[in-house]
Amino acid sequence: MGVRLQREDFDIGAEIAALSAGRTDVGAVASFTGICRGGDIVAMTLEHYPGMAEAEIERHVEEAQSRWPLLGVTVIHRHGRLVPGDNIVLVATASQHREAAFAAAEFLMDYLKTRAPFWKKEERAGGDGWVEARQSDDAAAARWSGRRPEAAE
Amino acid sequence: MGVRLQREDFDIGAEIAALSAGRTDVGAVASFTGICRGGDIVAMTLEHYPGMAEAEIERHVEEAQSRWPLLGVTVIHRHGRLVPGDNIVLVATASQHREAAFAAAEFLMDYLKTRAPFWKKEERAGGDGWVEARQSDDAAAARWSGRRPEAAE
Amino acid sequence: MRLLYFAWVRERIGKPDEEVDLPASVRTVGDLVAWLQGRGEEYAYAFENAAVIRAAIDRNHAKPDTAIAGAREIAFFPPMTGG
Amino acid sequence: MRLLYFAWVRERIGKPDEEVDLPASVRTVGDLVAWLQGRGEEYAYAFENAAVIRAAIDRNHAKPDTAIAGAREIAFFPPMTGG
Repeated sequence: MGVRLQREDFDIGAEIAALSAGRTDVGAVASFTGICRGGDIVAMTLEHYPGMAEAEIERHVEEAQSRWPLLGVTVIHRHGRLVPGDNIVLVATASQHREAAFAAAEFLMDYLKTRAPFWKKEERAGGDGWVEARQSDDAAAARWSGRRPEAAE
Repeated sequence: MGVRLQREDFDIGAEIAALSAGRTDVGAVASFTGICRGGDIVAMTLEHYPGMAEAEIERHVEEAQSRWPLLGVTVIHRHGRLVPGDNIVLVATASQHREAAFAAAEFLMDYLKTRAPFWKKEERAGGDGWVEARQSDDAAAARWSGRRPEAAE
Repeated sequence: MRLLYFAWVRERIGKPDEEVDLPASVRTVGDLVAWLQGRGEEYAYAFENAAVIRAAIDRNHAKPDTAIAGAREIAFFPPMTGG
Repeated sequence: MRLLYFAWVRERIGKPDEEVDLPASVRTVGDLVAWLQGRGEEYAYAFENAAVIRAAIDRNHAKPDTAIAGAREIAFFPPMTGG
């Protein structure tokens, strides 16, 4: 439960299990794990704005809780240097039914991928470079705007 | 990987990890776990059509693979008697990006909840009874029809 | 031909499966339902609201007008209620 | 006032943060960017394309015309690229 920013890896199975442990009202847990991909990337370093990142993610978790009937949300985002195959981010959402769990997990991932204060620098054979914002990610995040105008940023 | 019908519980963390183990092209793993809810239910028994259930789920996994660029899919569905808090079903999907992983997991869950050959009998304090099909589930499954008419049932 | 029954269809008929020899006049799933309805009280009860019952021929969903020629296994069951 | 820089804004300026005393004429985020651009080559380089740079006042996103009065911490950074 809750929002954590950390250098260390996380235990996906334990985080998912924690959302329904000791209760029988949870019927659905959705999760998303983002993983560092390889290819021509040797490693990447995730920089974040400490304090702001936690506060912003917390605010979006609250927004998700106001949009959907959630029984629990966990967001873990790593920072620091990561190599291909490393876990980067975990979002797990619990609800009575699958629709809310899926929608909230997608909403939070769209936010984390586009507007959370994280910056990604990639190490490639040809040198290092900061990743530029992806337009398709912005489009995915924009899906959620306007549905509840009073809650827009 | 693959489709399994079983009485035993499953290890969600191990199943998710298996989808990206030993490879670095997976950037996204979505998962959904369906859990037996309590309330006035003492237990439930899931009956399935052996042979047909596996074949039908396999066919829908292939359909998902043709719709989205997936790098792996795992579906585990339990049968037999389950009590509140027990895991019922796991769908986990791997892809390069989150959009495909989420969409495929939702597609498969909508199928499993509505048209897979499973029947649910609930044990309540007042007696036992077979669950009737939910209209909202049918509506969720119908979302996927017509997007690719040639692939409709 | 092997018939399979699931969920409350199985409970009402009182068995999970059986082998039957069908008269030549039974050509479709709908014909088979009508034939089964005449086999006794338990069948009449199972198929009293035949419109809600689903069928599969050799593990593929079938409709009332689907021909059953060549089928090895025909199953009858209520609407699926998933996991 | 404390200024924070992230990602390539930090790299171009050459430091992650600093304390500054601002003249009274610097009233908005846009004024602050213009003032920083005049502080030296490294700042001019960091803010050469000021339109792409985002700002936050006390950890809330801010626009160029947002007033900075009362701010304790102002951050500048490129568009976020997520996790």
